[in-house]
Amino acid sequence: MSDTITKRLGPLFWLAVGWLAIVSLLALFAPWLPIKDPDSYFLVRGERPPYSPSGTHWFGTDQDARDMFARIIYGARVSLVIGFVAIAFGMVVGGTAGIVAGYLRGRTDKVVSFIFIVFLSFPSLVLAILITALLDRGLVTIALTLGVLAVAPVGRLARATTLAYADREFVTAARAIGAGDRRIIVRELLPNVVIPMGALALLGMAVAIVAEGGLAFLGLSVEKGPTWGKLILIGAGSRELEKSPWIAFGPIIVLFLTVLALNYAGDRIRSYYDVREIGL
Amino acid sequence: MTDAPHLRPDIDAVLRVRDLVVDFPMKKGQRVHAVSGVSFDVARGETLGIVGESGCGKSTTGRAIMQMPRPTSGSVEFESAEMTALGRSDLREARTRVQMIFQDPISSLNPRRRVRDSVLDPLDIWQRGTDEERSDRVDAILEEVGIDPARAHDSRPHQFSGGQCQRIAIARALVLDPTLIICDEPVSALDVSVQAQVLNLLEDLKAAHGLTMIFIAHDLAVVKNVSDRVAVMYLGRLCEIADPDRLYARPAHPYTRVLLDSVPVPDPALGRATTGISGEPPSPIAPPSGCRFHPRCPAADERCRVEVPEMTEIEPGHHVACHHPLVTQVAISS
Amino acid sequence: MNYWVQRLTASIMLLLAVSMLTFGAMNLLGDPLFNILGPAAADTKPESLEKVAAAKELYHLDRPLPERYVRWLGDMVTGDFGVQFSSTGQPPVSDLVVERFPRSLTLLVMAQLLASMIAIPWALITAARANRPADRISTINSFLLIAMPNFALAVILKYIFGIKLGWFPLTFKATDPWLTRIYQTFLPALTIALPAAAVYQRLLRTDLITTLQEDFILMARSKGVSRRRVLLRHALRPSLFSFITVFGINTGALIGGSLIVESIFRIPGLGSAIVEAILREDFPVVLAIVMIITTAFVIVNVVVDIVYTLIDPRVRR
Amino acid sequence: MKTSSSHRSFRRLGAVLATAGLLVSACGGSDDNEADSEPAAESSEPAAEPAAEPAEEDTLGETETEVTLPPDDDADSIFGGTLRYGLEADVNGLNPSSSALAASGLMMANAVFDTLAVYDENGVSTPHLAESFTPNDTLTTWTVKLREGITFHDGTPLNAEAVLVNFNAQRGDPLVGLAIMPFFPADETAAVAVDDLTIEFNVNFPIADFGSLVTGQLGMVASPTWIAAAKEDPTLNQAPVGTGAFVFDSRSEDSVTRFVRNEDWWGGDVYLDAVEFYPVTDGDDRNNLLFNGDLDALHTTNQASILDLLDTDDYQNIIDDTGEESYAMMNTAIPPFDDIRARQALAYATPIEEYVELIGLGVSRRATQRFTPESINYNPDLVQVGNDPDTAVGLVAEYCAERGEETNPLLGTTTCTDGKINIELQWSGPSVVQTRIAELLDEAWSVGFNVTFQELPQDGHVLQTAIGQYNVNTWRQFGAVDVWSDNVWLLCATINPAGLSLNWPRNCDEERDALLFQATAMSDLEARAEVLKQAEALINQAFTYVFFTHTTWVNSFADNVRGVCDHTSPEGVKMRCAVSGRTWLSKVWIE
Amino acid sequence: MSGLQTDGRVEQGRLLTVENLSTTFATERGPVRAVDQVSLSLDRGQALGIVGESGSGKTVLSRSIMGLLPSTARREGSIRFGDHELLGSGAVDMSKLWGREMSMVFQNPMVSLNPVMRIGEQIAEPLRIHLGMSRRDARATTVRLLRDVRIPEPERRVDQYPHELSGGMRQRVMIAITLACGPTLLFADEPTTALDVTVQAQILDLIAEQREERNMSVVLVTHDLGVVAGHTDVIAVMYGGRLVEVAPTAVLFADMRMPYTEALLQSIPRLDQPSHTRLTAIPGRPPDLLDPPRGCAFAPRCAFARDRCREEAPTLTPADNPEHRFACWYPVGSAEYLETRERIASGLTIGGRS
Repeated sequence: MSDTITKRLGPLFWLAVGWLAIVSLLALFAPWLPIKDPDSYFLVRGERPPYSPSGTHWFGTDQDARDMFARIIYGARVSLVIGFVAIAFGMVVGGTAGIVAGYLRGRTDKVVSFIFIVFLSFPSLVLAILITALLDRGLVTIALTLGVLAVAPVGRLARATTLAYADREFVTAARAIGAGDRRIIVRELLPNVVIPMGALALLGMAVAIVAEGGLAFLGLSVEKGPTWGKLILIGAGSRELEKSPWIAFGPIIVLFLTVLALNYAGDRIRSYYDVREIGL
Repeated sequence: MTDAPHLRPDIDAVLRVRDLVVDFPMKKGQRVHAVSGVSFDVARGETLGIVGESGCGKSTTGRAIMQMPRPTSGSVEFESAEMTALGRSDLREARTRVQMIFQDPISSLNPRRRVRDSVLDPLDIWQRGTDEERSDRVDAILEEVGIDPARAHDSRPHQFSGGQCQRIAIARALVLDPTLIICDEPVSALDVSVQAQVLNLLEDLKAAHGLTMIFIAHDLAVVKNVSDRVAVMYLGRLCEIADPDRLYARPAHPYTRVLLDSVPVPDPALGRATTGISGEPPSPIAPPSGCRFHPRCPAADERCRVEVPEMTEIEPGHHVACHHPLVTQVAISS
Repeated sequence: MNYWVQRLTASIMLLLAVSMLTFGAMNLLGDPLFNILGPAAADTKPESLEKVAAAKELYHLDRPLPERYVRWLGDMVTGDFGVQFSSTGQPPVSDLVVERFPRSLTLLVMAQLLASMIAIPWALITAARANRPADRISTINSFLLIAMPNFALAVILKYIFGIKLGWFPLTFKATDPWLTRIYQTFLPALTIALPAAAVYQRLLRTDLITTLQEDFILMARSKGVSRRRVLLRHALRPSLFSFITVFGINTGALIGGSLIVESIFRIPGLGSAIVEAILREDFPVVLAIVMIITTAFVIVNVVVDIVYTLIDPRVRR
Repeated sequence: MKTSSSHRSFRRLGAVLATAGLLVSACGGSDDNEADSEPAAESSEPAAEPAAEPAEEDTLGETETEVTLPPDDDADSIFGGTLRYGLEADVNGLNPSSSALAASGLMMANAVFDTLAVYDENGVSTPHLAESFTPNDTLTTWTVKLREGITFHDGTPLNAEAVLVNFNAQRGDPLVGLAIMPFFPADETAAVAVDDLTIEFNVNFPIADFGSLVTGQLGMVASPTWIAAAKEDPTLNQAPVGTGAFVFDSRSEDSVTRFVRNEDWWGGDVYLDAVEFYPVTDGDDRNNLLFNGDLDALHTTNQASILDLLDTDDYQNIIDDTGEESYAMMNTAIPPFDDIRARQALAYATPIEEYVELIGLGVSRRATQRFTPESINYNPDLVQVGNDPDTAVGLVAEYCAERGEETNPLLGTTTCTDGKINIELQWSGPSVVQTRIAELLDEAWSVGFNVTFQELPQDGHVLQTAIGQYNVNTWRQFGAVDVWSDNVWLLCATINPAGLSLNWPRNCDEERDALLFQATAMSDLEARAEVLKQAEALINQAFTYVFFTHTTWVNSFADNVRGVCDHTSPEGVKMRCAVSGRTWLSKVWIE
Repeated sequence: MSGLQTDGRVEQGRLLTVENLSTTFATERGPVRAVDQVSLSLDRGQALGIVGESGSGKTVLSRSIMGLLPSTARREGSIRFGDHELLGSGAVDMSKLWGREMSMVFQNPMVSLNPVMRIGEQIAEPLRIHLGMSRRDARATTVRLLRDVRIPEPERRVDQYPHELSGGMRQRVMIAITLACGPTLLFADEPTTALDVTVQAQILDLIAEQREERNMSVVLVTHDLGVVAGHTDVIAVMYGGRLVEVAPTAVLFADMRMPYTEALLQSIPRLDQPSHTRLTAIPGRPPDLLDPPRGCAFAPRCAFARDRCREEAPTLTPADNPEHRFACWYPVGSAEYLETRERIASGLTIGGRS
C-alpha cells in the first residue's frame, strides 16, 4: 500500500515533502543549530553593509550586517507557526461548521452559508488589517486573524464535499442500517471530507504564510523578530534591489519554494485521491 | 381516495402501503408529483416487482417505505407498525428490519472505508452480540455472498468489481437479518454476464433467509424472473398488478402492453411487433389529468381525460387501473 | 424575475452584514477621537474635555452604537458617505472616493483584462495539446506563477522591468495624461494579472479538456468539423463556467491583492486609502471603501450570473 | 562649471514654529528623516520641526551647511518653465493657521505665502512682509509695522487686521495654538492692531529676537477672506491664498500640487511659469525620478539617498545638519526611568557607534547635544555615553536589587524580571528604517533590558508620548535656530501631570529653567552661549535623552536650475538659502 | 489524399473492409490492446451488429474504424472504405469523410448534443461545412431533416436548445445530424441504452426505416442481444477485444458455435421464460485487458474450456456456412463440448473454473 503511494505521488511530491521537512526542522531546531545569531551585527570595520553572499554569510547580510541565512531560518519559525495555527483554526472551526451545515442542510445550512458568503465577499486582507491594526500585532493575534479568514474557504469546501457525499447511496445505506447523525458524520462523511480538506490545509497554510508577507508589506506583521515578509520588505526598496538584491531575493526564494512545495503537495494529494475515487 | 381492491386483507402481509403520496418541492413553488396515491401489499416471503420507465416513481416508492424521505401522505404499515408515525429512534430501529440495495454498487459503499467495516457497521451500531460473534457473523455473510472475508478485511471498494461491490452491499443489507429487502435496480449497472450471478444470488439468499423482497427495476424480463407479483407504474400511479405469468401473458393496461411490445426479444425468428406508441412520458411536475397515460394511449377517450381510473380486478389476482382494459391475449410463446 | 428579486435581497443582506461587521469591529476595537482632536483627546483639561464632548456630539460618538449605525446607514443609502474623521476640517468622504476610485478601478479592470487576455488563448493552446510537452511545461509555469506571492512578484517585476531594464516607471503620477497613467499602471496590473491568469488558465484548461472529452465534442468531430472550429465554436463556450465563476469570486481576492500592489508601486488608490484610514481610525472612510469594494464584488457576481445566462441557455429562467 | 562652495558659512536659520501641533499633525507632512519605504504616505518619526536659534549677530561660522552651486554668472534670468519638486510626503492641508506644516508642507507653503520676517544669509532675522520689528525696553512688547500696498492673490489687502486674523486663527486652532500659547498671554492683549499697518505683540517673558519667531509657519500671512471661508468649507484648506510668489493652481492629494507664477508679486519678478510638488515617500524612488529627469529638484533626509546624491556631480546639493537631532527619549514620570540609574543604564547600553554606522551611513554625524561642533553654543566637554554594556549591567543590577519589585504601570509587570529591567520601546511606523533602529537598540539593550516593542502610527506615537504613556521611544527634535523656541520642550512649566505635556520626558529642573529664560532674553551671543552651555550640561546629566545623530537635510537641484539661493529681502539682504529641507523658489529659473 | 473525396461513392457491394485491425491505448499502467486483430466487412445497405459486454472493445472498434480516437491510441491493420485506405489518413482528410460519408450516433443523447448551440445550428453545421449550403438552404434542409426523424413542429424546434427537448427527441436530433449529408455508413453506438424501453423501440425503428430509405449501411453497437436480433443482418460478437463469432443474424441465433455467445444468451432473463427460471450465470468477470489471459480470453470463465484453450488462442474459422465464423477450439456441438455438457448435467465436474 505504502509502496503504491510512494510511486503514485511521484518523486516531485517527495521532493516537496522533503523541502518542507527540512524547513520545518531547521525552524524547529534553529536555536541549537550551528548557525549565526540572527540578531547579531557582523560589522566589518571599514566596509559598509550590506555584504554580498560569501562563505561567511551564505545568503549575504542585510543593511545592518545581520546574517540573512540565519534570519531566514528564524523567519521560518514565525511564518510556519502562523501558517499552521491559522489553518488549524480554520480547519477546526470552518471544517466543523461546513460539515454540519452540509449534512443537516435546511436552516442551519442557510445561516452558515450566509456567514461564509459574508466573509468571502469581504476582502479578507482588509479584515486582517482591521483586526491587526485595531488590536495588536502579536504572533497569536495575527495567526488567529488569518485563522478566522481561513474559516469561510475551508468551511465552504467542507460543506460542498459533504453535500456531494451526503447524496451518495452509502450514506443512505448507513441511515438504513440505523446509523445516527453523529455516526454518519464521523464514520461515513469525515473520512471522505478529510482528504480534500487535508489538501486544502496545505494550500491554506501556503496562503496564510503569504498573507503574513502581505501584512508585513503594509507594516502590520508580527512586531518582534524576523519574518519572511519583513525580510523581503527590507530588501524591496528601489535602492536595495538595485544595489543588494540578495536581501530580498534570498527570502523570496525560500518563501516561494515553501509555498510551491505546499501547493504541490496539496495538489498531488488531492489528485491522487481523486484518481482513487474514480476507482482506477 | 382509492379503496384499493387489490390489497389482500387476508394474507400475512409484511408491508401494507396505502395511498402513498410523495411530492418534492421545486423552484418557483412547483412540486414534483413523484408518487400519487400508490397502494400495495407484500406477503411474507413474497417478491413484489415494481416496473416502469424512468420518472415513474418506482424508486421514490421504495425509499418512501424506508421514510427516506418521509412521504407527503399515506400509510406505510410494516409488520403492523405504522412507519410514518414512528419517532426518530423507533424509526432507526425499524429501518434495521427493512434494508435497501442500490443501483450503483460502487457509490453505495463508502470509498474510504474497508469493505468489511462497512458490513460490520450495522452490528456495531446495534451492538449485536460480542465482538467475536459479530466478526464471525460478518465473515459468514461475506462467505455466503461469495466474497473472501480476508480480502474484504483490508480492501476498499475500488479494489472490487461492480458485481463484487453489489455482493458486499447485499451482505451489509443482510447482516442485520432484515425482514424486508428493497432492491432498487440492483443489476442495471452490471454487465449482462454478471447480472445473472447477482440475480441468482438474490434468489438463493431469499430462500435461505426467508426474505420478503421488493424488487424495483425497469427491465421487464429481469422483474419477471425474480417476482411473485409485479406492479406496473406510470407517472407516479399504479397501472396494473398481477402475478408475472399472468401479467406478461395477458397485460390488461394499454401501457403494460406497450412496454411488453417494446422489449426487444433476442430471437430474430420472432420478428418485431410495432409498438404503436409515440412520444415519451410527460413531466411529473404537471401530470395529465384523469388517467395519466391518456395522452399516449391509443384507446383513450374523453372519460380517460377526466376520470382517474380505479383499480379493478379483471381476473383473480389481476388488477388494473384502466377504463378500457385490454382483453386480448398477447402471444409470447416460447 | 423571482430569481432576481431573491438575488437582490440576498445582495442587500450581504451588504448589510458586511457593513455591520465593519462598523461593529471598528467601533468596538478603535477610538477615533484622537484623530479628530489630536492630543486634546487624551487631555484632562476642562477645555479639552469640552472639545471632546463637542466632537463626540458632532460625530454622534456619544450615541449608542446601533443608533450610529442606523444613522450612518440612512446617510449612505442617500449617497452621503459622511465626512472624514480628520483633524483638519471635515472633508467629505466622497471627495476622497471620487479621486481614488478611478485609479483602483483602472488597475483592477486592467489586471482582469490582462489576465483574461493571457489566460484564454493560453488555455486553448494547452488544452488542444493536453499532456504533450508544451502543455506540461505550461502546467509547470502556471503552477510556479500561482505559488508566487503577489508582493514577491511585485518585487521581481519591479527589479527586472523597473530597475534592470528600466522599461516601466516605478511611480504613479495622477497628473500625467491618461495614456501615461495606463502605462504606469501596467506593471502593477501585470503583477495582479499573472497569477490570476495562471489560475484562470488552469481552470479553463481543465474544463476545456473535460469538455473535449464530452460526447458532443466527439459528435462535432464526427460531423467533420475541424479541430480549430471544434475548439472555438463547440468547446470554449460550455467550458467557461468555472472560469467565469472564479473570475467573479477572484475579484474579491484581487482587490485584496491590489491593496498590497498599490502600496508597493505607490499608486494612491482605494487600497492605500483604506490602509491609511484603518491606521488612522477614520471610520467613515473605511466604511465607505469597504462598502464600495463589497458592492463591486456583488455587482461583478451578478454580472457573472448574467453572463452565465448569456453563454448557457440551460440556466435561463 | 560648478564650484563646490563647501562649508560656505551660513548662519543658522530655522523654522520658527515650535509647535506640538506640528508634531501631532504630521499625518500629512512627512518629516520623517530616514523612513525610506513606507507604504502609506505617512511618516515615521515625529520630528519636531521647530527650533530656533538665536537670531543675533551670531556671525561665527559654525554651520555644517554645505552648498554646491553654480558660480554666479552674468547670464540673465530667463522666464518660463515649470519646476518639478519631489517632496518626502504630502500634507493634508495648506492652511498655516490650522494645518501642521512640516518640511514638505512648509516647502509648498513657501511658494504661496510670505513670512513676516526671514533669515538673512548670516542667520539674522530680517523683515520681509513686515517693514520693521521694534521692541520695548523690557523686550516684552514688539511693534510690527507692515509694508504698504501688498495684496493677497484674491485681492484682499494686507493690513494689520489680516495679520491679527491669522494670529488669532493660529492661536485658536487646537493644534497650532498649543505651540504658541506658552509665549503669549491668553487674552486679547497678546496682539493689538495699532493702526492699519501696525500691530503690537506682547509676550510672556523677555525675548531678544522676536523677528525669528515669524520666519516660519507663524509668520505666514494668509488671506483673511480665505481663512474665514476655509473655516466654513474645510476643503478650501487645500487651496491656499497668500501673498506669495506663486498662486495656487491645482492639487491632487498624494499626487501633485501645482502653483503658477504670481504676475505681480510685491517682491519682484518671478521667473518660473509654475512649480509642481510631487510627494514621493520612497527616498530612492524620489532620487530615481530626479536622475531620470522626471523631477528637477527634491529634498531628503534619507541617508542612503543622500549618499547617492553626493555620488553624482550633476546636482547642486544644499546640505544642512544643523536642524533636529535624533535620539532616544525616556519618560521620567513612571518607573523604571523615574530612576536615573535606569536611564544611565539604558544610555550606557545604547549602541551609538553602530547606530551612526548603520543608520547614519556616515552621512549624519554623531550627536552629543543639541548643537553641532560648529555652533557657538557647542559644549565640547559633553559626551554622549554609550557602547558600554558592562557599566549598563552594573547599573541595572543595582536598580533591580533596589526597585525591581515595583510595577511598571505601562506594562503592568514588575520593573524587573530575571535581573533585567522591563521596558517598552515605542516608535512610529510602519517604517523599515524605524524597525531596523528598534531591532538595533533591542539587540544592544537586551544585556540589561527586556524590551517590548510598540509600533504606532505616527499620531498615536505622538499622543502616547504627549500623555506620558511610554517608557522609551525614538524621537527627533531640537536644533531650533532661535534657541529659545526649544524651551517649550524643556521647561518645568510644560509638564502637565494629568494630561498633555510638551516636556515629553516630564523632567523638571528649576536650575535649567532659569538658565534657559536667561538665555532667551540675552542679546550678547557670546555671553548667551556660555549660559546655554551650562544648560546643555544639565540636559546631559539628566540622562533623559540618548543622542544619536544630527539629522541631515539635503535639497538637491538639477544643474539647469538656477537662482536657487538668489532670494533677497526687499532691502536687498540676501536670504538664507535653505532651512531644514525647505527652500524658496521665488527667484529660481531654469536654464 | 484527395482520393478521400466523396466522388465515386459505393452504391452497392462491399463498402467497408477491416483487416487485422488492432487498437492499442497507451495508459499509465501500460499498453491496453482494446481491439485485437479484428477483420470484418460490410456491404452497402447492410446492418452489422457488434455485440459484447462493457470492455469487450465494441465501442473502440467502431471508433477505430471511424478514426475518432484519442491521441493515446494507435491503430494497426487496414480499414478500407470503398477504395480508400483510412488507416494513415490525417485528421483533416478524415474530417472530409466524417459527417458526409460516415457518421455516428452516440450512446447518450443527453450529453451528445452541444448544450449551448441551437439544434438548428448543430444540424446545419455539417451541411454548411460539407455541402457549402447557404444559411437559408441549410435551415430549410434542417427543417426537412427534423421532419424526417419525426420531430413535431420542426420549424419551432430548430431554434430550441437541446435541454428543451426530451431524451428521445434529442436522439432523433442526433440522428438528423448524422443523416444530414446523406452518409453511406452510420455507426450507432448503443443508441438506445440511455433511453426508456418504449422510446428505445421507436429509435431503433427510426434507424431501420432510414437505413432502408437511404440504402445506408449501419453498424449497430450494443450489449443487448435483443436489440441486434431484430435490427441487423450480420452480428459480430466480441469478447476481450477480439471477435469471437461472426454470422448472419438468423444463422447465429439458430446455430451459435461459440460457448460465450451461448452463455451470454442463456444468462439473460427472457420475457418468454416463466418467472423464477434459474439463469445460467457466467462465472467470473470479463478479462483485464492490461493483463489478458494466454490462450482464449474466455477460457477462465468457460465451462467447456480444456488445457488447449488456456494455452493457445483460437482464431476465427469458418463454420459450415462460410459466412459464419467463430473462434473456439471446442465449439458448441463438437464432441468435446457435448462430452463436457454431459458431465455437467450428471453433476460430475464443472470445468472452466479451477
